[in-house]
Amino acid sequence: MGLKQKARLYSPWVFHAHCSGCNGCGIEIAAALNPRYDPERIGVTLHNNPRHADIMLVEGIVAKQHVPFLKRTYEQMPTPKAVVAIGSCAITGGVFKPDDDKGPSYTQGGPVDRIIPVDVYVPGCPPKPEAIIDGIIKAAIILSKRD
Amino acid sequence: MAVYLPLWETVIICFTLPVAGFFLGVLFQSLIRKFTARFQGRRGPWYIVPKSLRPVVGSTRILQPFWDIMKLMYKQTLIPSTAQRKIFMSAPFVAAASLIIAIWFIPVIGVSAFGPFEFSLIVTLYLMLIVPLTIVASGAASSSPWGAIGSYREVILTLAYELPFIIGIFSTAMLTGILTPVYGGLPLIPGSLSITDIVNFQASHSISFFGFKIPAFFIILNPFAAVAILMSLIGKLKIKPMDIPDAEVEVIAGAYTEYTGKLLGVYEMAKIFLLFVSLTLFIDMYLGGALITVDYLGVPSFIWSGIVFGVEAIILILIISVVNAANARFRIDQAFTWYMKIPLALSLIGLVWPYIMVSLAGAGVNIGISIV
Amino acid sequence: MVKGKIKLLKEALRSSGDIQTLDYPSGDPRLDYSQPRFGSGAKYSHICEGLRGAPQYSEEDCCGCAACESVCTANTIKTEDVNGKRVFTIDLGRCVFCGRCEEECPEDAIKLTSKFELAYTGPGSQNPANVRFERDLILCEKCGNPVAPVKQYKIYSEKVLKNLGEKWREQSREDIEKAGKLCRECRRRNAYTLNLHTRKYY
Amino acid sequence: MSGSGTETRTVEKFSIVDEIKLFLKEMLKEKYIEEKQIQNKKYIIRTTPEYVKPIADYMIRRDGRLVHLTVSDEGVNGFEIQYHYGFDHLETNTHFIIKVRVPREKPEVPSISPITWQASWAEREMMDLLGVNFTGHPDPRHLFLPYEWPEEPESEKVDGFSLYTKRDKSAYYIRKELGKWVPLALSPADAKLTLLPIGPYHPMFIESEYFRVRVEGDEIVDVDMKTGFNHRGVMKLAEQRHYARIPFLVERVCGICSTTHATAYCNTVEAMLNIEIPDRAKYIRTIILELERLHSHLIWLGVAGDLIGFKTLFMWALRDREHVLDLFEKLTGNRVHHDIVYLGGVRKDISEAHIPEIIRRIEFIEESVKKYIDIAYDHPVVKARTMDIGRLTLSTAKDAGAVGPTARGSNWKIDARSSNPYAAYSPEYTTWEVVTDSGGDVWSRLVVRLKEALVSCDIIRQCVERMKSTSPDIRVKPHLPEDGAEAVNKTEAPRGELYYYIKSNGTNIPHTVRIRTPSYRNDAVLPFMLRGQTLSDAPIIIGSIDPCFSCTDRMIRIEDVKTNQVRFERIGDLARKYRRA
Repeated sequence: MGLKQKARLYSPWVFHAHCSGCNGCGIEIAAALNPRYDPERIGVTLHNNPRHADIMLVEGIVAKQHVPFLKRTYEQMPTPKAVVAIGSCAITGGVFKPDDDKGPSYTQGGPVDRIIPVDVYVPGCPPKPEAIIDGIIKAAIILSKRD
Repeated sequence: MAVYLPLWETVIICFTLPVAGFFLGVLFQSLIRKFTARFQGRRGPWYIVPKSLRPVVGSTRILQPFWDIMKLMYKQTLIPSTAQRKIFMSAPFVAAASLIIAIWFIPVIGVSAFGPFEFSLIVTLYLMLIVPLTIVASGAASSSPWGAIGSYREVILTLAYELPFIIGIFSTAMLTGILTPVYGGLPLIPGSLSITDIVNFQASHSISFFGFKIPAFFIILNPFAAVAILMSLIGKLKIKPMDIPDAEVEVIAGAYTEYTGKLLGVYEMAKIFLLFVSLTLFIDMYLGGALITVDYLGVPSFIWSGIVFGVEAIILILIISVVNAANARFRIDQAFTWYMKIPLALSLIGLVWPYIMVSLAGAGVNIGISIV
Repeated sequence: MVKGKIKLLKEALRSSGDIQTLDYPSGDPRLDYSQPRFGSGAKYSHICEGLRGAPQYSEEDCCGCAACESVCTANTIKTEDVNGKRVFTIDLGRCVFCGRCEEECPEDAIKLTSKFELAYTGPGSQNPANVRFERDLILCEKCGNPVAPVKQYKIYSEKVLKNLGEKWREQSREDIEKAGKLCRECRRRNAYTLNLHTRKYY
Repeated sequence: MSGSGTETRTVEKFSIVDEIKLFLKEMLKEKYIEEKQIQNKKYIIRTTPEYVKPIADYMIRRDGRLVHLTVSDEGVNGFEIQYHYGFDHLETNTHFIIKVRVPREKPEVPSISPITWQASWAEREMMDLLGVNFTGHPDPRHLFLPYEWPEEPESEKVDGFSLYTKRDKSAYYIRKELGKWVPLALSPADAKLTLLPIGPYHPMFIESEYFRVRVEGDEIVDVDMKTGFNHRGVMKLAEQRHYARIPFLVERVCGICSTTHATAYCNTVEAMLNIEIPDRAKYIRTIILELERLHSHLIWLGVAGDLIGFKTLFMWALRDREHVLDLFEKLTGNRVHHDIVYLGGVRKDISEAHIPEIIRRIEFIEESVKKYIDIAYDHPVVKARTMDIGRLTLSTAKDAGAVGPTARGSNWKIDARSSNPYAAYSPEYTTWEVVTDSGGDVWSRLVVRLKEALVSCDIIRQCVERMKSTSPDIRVKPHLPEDGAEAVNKTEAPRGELYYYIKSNGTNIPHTVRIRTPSYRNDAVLPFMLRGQTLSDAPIIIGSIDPCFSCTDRMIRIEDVKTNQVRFERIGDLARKYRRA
């Protein structure tokens, strides 16, 4: 492993993008930072600025009003970057997807991978903090292999 | 008179000292993170990673800030189209360069390139002041509203802490001048403005404190100034109650908001140099510069000096970490008021304290302290 | 003024000695949970019993009744009757882990396990753990519409027969066999041919 | 008017219900079309649109709260506008719904916003959603729809944002203080004030919301909120799913007060069906609800600590909160969405074996909350950052309709748990006191929340104790509600009063579900707290109401948002504009 890959693997900075979720995943991301899990052990720190981040954690169904903001936030991240979709809503729309299955609901602009490329999916409603850390590590491994 | 090292030694020191300083600074930064994490009840950067995880996350994270910087160096650098390109791009390099030059003037365990220069203290202070100036410039040049607010706060904070800082430093520097001709008919001559002289003064004198012989650390001779300087350093290093200019929840990242990749990496490097310079300056000014001239137990003196330097630095880092962990953030106006109240008062007391001490001694009052 | 400061520092000191950080992702996830200790070196399990994690499906037990589909909160479980088969598709990406399917399943074919590390990497949002399986359907003799899954028919006809008295069992068996091959509409039309039609006794 | 419920109940023989009904009968005369008692002391009165204003005037003078204002599309019958007035802070359970019908072709109704601020947001929302025209509304801008919708010509924009909608080009008004609407200082001529866009992504909040703050130097001159980023269409979805599936849907309105939503929903349906749930289920619900309040207040403490830069407090609060989450995981199976409250009771019993653990952990949490109170009381920086900041006086709180700890921090004794008892909160089950504080600033809200956490611990302990002697039933079977049945219910979420209204149409799918979340109210109060404060204090002031934007935003229905055509200006572009100016 070269210095480049090592550095990327060792210091993934994450950015949390709340995209019309119910907050459940958001507080689990906050909980993943708490002393019980403490991802700073492995170099993961939360940064509130997409320009400083390597990995974006996206939660929620991404309402239509949110789509341009999410796109722009993603564009603001310098390469290499990775995206982790957290929770059922971000992956498919989850409980907010209408029954008839003829596509997303009238308000839903996502799932996330329809808007921006997603690297890791973390199912759960919400996923446990461990699962989120697991997802971040997987994303960091993907990130380290990028050019 | 200033005595310089031979040219080739100076050149070698000029190259090695910043590198050593960088890695020491990384270590200090990592320690601050670790200590703060421990006070918060978590583990902080993993110093010994469990075996099963080593293939994925490596074996240690002692040098976590180093990895952060390396990662930033390998990242794309975005420059906002609205930014004033030249200032925006040069500011971090100016900050890092000025601090590297500052390292040349500050003796680390007695070793320095241009330490004996007669006005090295003034040069160092000036170089340290350049850092906030570059931050202000880059915040203004980045064309982000948050950067602008960050700059504005940086200006006010710099104004607030710089006054007690400079008064404190010079009141301490005067000590060498005042105390050299000990007792009796004291002329108010200024002391030396060379950091090496200050270090040497502390190393070559000792205090007799009610019969005990202890080194003549200026922290004992002028504790008020020392505390004021420490408080100012907290502002300079943006430790907790004073991390106002780049408070994440208020102004995203302040002046750094628009910085990415390599430029941010250089700023992070500058931060680490600043930490190293500040701690070394404090140790030089108040803790005898960790300079030991005697080979105790047959071990060379420079090893002893290194050990003492490490211990002193760790104590300072511990203090900083406790302050960092135990405080909330001030509002900028509250911070200004606070600096104008407590540290300024302390530094002003520090300014007159040596005179009081010396006049007391001159008047024949036994204060229990005498310089030997 | 000082009291709070001392408390703060005391708490900071206590916290620094009482690190509760788990060694996740290494270390044993199933540590003893029964005794939460607040002393130094205490570790907590991050799996509690009763955690609603990834659902596990047993294709063998499933009788194909689709009760789970009708109660599923997020439409995770879907069925479709095509070509004489009932196709179950379970899209775990939609699951909200409420456990209603587990509650309603008559054959206990769905269980929520305590598995929670479900993160997967792409490509695509298709979860590799998604399940798709088929149950054979009985088709109506007359019109060819699906009647019920073979297994459900078998299990429930036996259950019904078991609960009936001796007197009616044989007659009912015949009826069930006859009716079981017909769809709902055709069954209604042929109701009078059954042995146990109520009208016959008026 | 005193805020104490018990006092009024004993002194007045002539109850508020009779008094109001008498007055309305006298005033409306033949327009008093229909009177229907839906639950004990809860009435629906139908009238005609021209009486909306006098009724509102009387109700507000009578010290009533406008709990909610909503509209439902009744097909050929037109739009039905409902004004929900609550008097439960004066007398338990008292509640009035005034209904008026307007034709679909010309939906016009006089606005009551000039009478009470509480109606302003709701009326703007209805204007956005169904196009009901509220005549005389002082501030008819879009609330949930983008301001630029429909698209405006470039020349009429200020700083890239159009400030006026097509609906009303004339200057609009904002309410600066009690009883006074003044023109907004925000005319194109005043555009030199710095405009700071905060959000939708901003570290200040976990969720996304968009604030536009006008600052002069460091002082906030005016605040404008743009909601609608978290719209998920919950109410619409709820009107498409059958009753048994909705509890899990409404739990996901909010991740922090999930059980409260499910409880409110189940309570409403149970009230509609007139069924009484078993005592054990009541206790279990209360335990889960109070644990939820505990974890919500602890995370609030942490986030508030983070907002004023006290990272250590954040870490400690979240660390201790893990104990509550462990309990949740053990008792219900999930840390956040508990999915335990269900129609007719609860889904899972709390066994004897869990009780010692509950008590042990509750004791631990109580101890640490006490510790945090001590730390906060003596911390100079915390005090400096919270005291005298974001002041909300009692009169403004009443006028603007604050709920929950925000109102209680301004010494308004309003708590749905005591004024509208549900689960095991009534005195025959548990005894407890409503916590209030008189300061009205951020500090008071902090104190109220911390003390409430202690009360929660106490309630849990009582429930656990009394649960032992109940029968083991935890659920009764619900049936289908009859056609036209209606019910309302209030529960006290950690953020304040949560309000549900459900109407049945006889099928297994509800006809109308209306949710009014606490943050919907408290967010509208925010501008009153923010004006005149410094920008550095904005995070903690916004944080002090414990905003939950995902709750607030589920209200809207964007019928046709051509999102891709809506243009939002970038931070960088804005900055360029300033530089030119």
